[in-house]
Amino acid sequence: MRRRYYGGRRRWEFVGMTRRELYGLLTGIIIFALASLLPLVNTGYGLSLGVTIAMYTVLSTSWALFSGPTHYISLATAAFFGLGMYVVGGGLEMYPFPILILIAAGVGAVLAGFIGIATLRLSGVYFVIFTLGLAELIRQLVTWGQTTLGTSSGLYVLTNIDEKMIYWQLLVLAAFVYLIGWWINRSKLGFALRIIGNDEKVAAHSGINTALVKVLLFMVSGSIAAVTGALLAPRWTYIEPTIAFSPMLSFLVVIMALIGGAHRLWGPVLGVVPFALVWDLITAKFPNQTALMLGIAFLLIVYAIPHGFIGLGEKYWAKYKVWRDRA
Amino acid sequence: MNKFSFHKPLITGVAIAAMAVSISAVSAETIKIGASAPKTGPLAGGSTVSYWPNVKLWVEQVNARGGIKLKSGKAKIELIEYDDRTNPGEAIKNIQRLATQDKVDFILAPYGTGFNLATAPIFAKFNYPLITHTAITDKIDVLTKRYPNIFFTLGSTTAFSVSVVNILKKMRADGKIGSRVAMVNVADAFGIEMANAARPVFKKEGFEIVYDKSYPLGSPDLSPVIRGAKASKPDAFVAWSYPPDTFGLTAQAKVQGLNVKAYYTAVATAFPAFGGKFGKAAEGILGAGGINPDEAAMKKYFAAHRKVTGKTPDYWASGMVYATFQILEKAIEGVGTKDRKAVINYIKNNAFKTVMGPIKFKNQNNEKFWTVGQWQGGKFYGVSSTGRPGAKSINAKPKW
Amino acid sequence: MTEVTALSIQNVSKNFGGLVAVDQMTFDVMEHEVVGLIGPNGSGKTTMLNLISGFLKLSSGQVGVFGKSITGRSANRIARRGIARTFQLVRMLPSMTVRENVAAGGVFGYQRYWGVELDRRTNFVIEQVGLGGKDAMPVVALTYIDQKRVELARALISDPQLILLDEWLAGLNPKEMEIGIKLINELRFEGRTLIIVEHYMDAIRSLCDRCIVMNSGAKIAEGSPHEVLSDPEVVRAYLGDNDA
Amino acid sequence: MDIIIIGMLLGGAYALMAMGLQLQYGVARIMNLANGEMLVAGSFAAFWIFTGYQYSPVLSIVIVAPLAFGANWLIYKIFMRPLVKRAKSEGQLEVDSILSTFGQSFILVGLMLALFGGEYFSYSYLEEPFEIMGEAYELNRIIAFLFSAVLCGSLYFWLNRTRLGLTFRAVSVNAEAAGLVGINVPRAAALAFGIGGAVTASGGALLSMFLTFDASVGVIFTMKALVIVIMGGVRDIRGTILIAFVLGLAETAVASLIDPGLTLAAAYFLFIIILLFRPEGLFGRRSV
Repeated sequence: MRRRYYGGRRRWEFVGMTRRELYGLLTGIIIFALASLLPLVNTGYGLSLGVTIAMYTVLSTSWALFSGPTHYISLATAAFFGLGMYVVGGGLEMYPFPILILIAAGVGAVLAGFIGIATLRLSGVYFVIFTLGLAELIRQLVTWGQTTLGTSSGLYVLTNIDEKMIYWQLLVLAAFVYLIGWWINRSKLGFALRIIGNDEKVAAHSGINTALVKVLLFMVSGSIAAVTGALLAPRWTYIEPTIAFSPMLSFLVVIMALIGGAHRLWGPVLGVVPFALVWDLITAKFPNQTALMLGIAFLLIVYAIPHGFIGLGEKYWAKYKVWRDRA
Repeated sequence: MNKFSFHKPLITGVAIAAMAVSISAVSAETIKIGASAPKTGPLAGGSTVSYWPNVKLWVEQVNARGGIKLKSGKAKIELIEYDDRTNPGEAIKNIQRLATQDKVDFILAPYGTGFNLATAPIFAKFNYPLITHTAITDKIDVLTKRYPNIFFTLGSTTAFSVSVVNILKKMRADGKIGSRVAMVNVADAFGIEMANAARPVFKKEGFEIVYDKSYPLGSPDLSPVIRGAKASKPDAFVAWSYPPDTFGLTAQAKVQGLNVKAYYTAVATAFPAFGGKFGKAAEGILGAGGINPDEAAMKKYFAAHRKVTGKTPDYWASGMVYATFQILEKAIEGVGTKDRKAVINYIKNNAFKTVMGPIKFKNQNNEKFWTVGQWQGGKFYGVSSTGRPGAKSINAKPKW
Repeated sequence: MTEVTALSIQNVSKNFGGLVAVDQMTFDVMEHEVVGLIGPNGSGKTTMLNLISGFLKLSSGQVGVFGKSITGRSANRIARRGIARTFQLVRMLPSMTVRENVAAGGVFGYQRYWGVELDRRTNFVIEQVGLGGKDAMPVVALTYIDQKRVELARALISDPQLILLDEWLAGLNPKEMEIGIKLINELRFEGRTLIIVEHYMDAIRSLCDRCIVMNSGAKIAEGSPHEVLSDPEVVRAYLGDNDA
Repeated sequence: MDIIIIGMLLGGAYALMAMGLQLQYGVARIMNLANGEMLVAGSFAAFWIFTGYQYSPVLSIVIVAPLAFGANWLIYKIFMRPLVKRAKSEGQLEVDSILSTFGQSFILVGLMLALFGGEYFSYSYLEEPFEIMGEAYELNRIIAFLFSAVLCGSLYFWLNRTRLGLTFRAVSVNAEAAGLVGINVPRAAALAFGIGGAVTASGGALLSMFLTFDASVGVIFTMKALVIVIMGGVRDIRGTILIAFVLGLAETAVASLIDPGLTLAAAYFLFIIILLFRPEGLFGRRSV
């Protein structure tokens, strides 16, 4: 791995990392270490919430890997997620679980590659709705395929994988996503992505194969979503297309990422955690007005925090810097 | 416009809603019961008819009696309910929360096959009895071996499809219909399993399936389906359908004059809304489930349900849901404590009198259940069962 | 001057629906030559540049760079072949610093740098275009001429074989214009091959070795700045038929 | 032949679902994810008026439409306008309006749930056979179709022939330029959003005659409407209308001739094909 090019203040280095990056890495390791202890402390409700948070963290972060820098809002997460689930649901009797995870990754990447190539000419809202439509198409085809070819079984995922295992697997996946994200950010690929996100024409005229970069990133993102679906299949035990390919999932992933801030690697998780907690609090406290309360909470967030939590943080950080420089 | 002025009404709204949430009064001895099922999302339509009113009814009735009888005295029920928004992840979390945060004594089974299966591991882990009321599966054997605490009351997919075939066989034997069957199904796990189970049985019994198609869940227009079925000139029409399409198919069949002597739609045929919508036209329509509404216990249940919830129960799942609550109640009283393991054992080894008739589990499975019902004179009567008495005779469906 | 053809344009046309924006253009640019592409508004100059850089796909004709065809190639492959450009309306990468904006041109272009080399090269061109000391600034905070400098630096950093400047001097005040002309002049003495689209005739006169005049998408004159600017047809094209 | 008639009837229903969204997106630039909930709200109103007061769902439009207009106009003024003001780019507005209307859709679901409960609603009104060329069709579908056709026609005429309509089209083509020539863009956008909402809710009232609905079903309508509007090209109502009918015909043809199981798959397949060959929708103009 080569060193990042715009060092600026490269006063202190450790295997090619700046002091800031090293601190970031250490913080990350500590957070992950702490997070991985959760199942030892609480195997009940806390763990359930942990699985939910870990799942959305992976999905939102991998979504933001592609959509953050390029500003292409993809609503196809459910398609990858559902396919991953179906790979496990359909193949459990034939292959061991780890192999299925790999297959899910491959299927996700291939599908994302196709979507990527197909959507090169689309932009803005057309891309958004295209991905939504495609996810629905896949769901319809899976449903139809299940009807015409399917046997009555194959949708039950009866394994010995318990919630603890799922949680740890998700954590490993999350760590993997962060590492990939970090690596992309400091590689030429990440630099190219940022240029594309700023101005695609300039990117092309600087020699960047914009199509290739976008498709590659989309494949990474789709593959991760498929693996997430595969990992969660044992938790749901019984898979139906309406539930595996729920469009609500795609929307939630986008919304959590945006609430956190999609332009930083660690942005989405800042959206996922409070969102999941508030969501949960509302479910617990307002069982009969869940939808209403969620809507209200939602609007409060949208209007009070226009640029996500990251945007909020950056605003105050900038203010602090002004104040510090003055002092 | 002042940037924040539009927040005020919202905040007021939150405050009002917060106040509106009632806080259950805590008496000296209580028994905490948890419930989680959809109040929103795709399955909410079903659960608000068959599930939630029964929860309300049962809790009110028990508390009006002074509570559940324990050895230490009567314990009133303190209910904790959650909305799973028809999302399995949410359902799992809710059950976990009930078990570990709220530390409830017992949990009522969730609504729908998928949700019962998704949460079964948690019920098992914390030794809660899971008396399902709306789970139909062919994996009963596997699941009961895996989870010693799960109980099935509604039967298996095969039993349901076989009894439909048997009814048609009987009608054919009586000379009411011929051998031509048009079969359609909703392209969802339920519809697919049913159709797959029925197909070989029809063939074996010498029926000719002249039309065999599926349609996606949420099809806005089912007229091509009915048109296709009608064109195949069937003697009987069988649809493994879900609530919205049960209504849609029947409306189309009526308008297009699909006149068959045996007309069957699956889930929601037993809903009061079905009878309400189609009125006289519902006469003679066959559907999944059924009860004996003329039985005294059932009549009493219907009256109480109407009085407490203001709604008519449906003629199938409602009674079953209520029956499972009765089983739980009697099992707790039989044991006399909140000991969940003992309650599970009690359920396994005893017979229970319920609104649906006596229920006794064999290998955690109730083998006596209604499978097919028919609208007769404005009520939905059970006409076929696996060993329930009181089945009405089957009428040929009149023309629309 | 060695006579190597840097760019050769043969019968290049572009139509938008029924409208012919560029009509059968043919010309060559020699290595180390500075060519001015001039003509009245709407004569197709910018379209011509867009066709060379791959911004637009050409309808017919051939384009070659140093004897190799780049006809119909996409913009990124043309950039890799050594053609860099600036845009008529400045295109910054708004969320990035000056340094990153400049570096953007040097990672994937004709000469590709990364790591320390990129650092060194970026420093060099930033100094060259006169942006020294401003490299950590966000580009949105820059003055107009500094933004133009960023674009020029972004084009220069990959050491391209041919640079297309699309009205690079437009919108500058007289003082800035002087600086700008000086900058381009330096590039000229460096021996760079340039195509300049410009309205400002004094700049054309002082900078260009040769001029190509376009009108209604077609070439109407070619020669030294002095020659073409005194050509009656060119004068007519600029002033309209009535005045000729 | 009956495929064409059924397809047209279905197309009419789709047009009712999508036209309102087209006005809201095309003119006011709000991708309204609460569109389906507004439609269901119209259905509930019609249901309530029909079962409670025995007034025809068709007549209920007289009440539903102005109420929905008012409600949507307010929604625009209170919720959407601040977003339009603070948005620096069209992309930012898109993101913000997705987030905001997503929240609104939850609130609407919650309100309807509180008011009407969560069960399925269905009633019979004019559920009688009506014969066209020897084949029976549902009378209420035909009435909905006629209404839809009238609505399409009058909207199209109004957009093309009246002053306000022209204003809308100008805003839809280029809001900035429209502002420069003296059009009050915020006012036009608020009006368009309100009218769009009114059209959607009226559509809901008509559709309730033959569709079973419940409080949480809105998202299905939203998705259908989004797909239709995008396929047609967001800036032209002709596209929306045409696609609604094309989709209706295509779905019916597939259901009747190939397999009913593939109806929705066919719809989305068509959607993807159209976008692959015309990335800006059928009537979209490519911006160069």
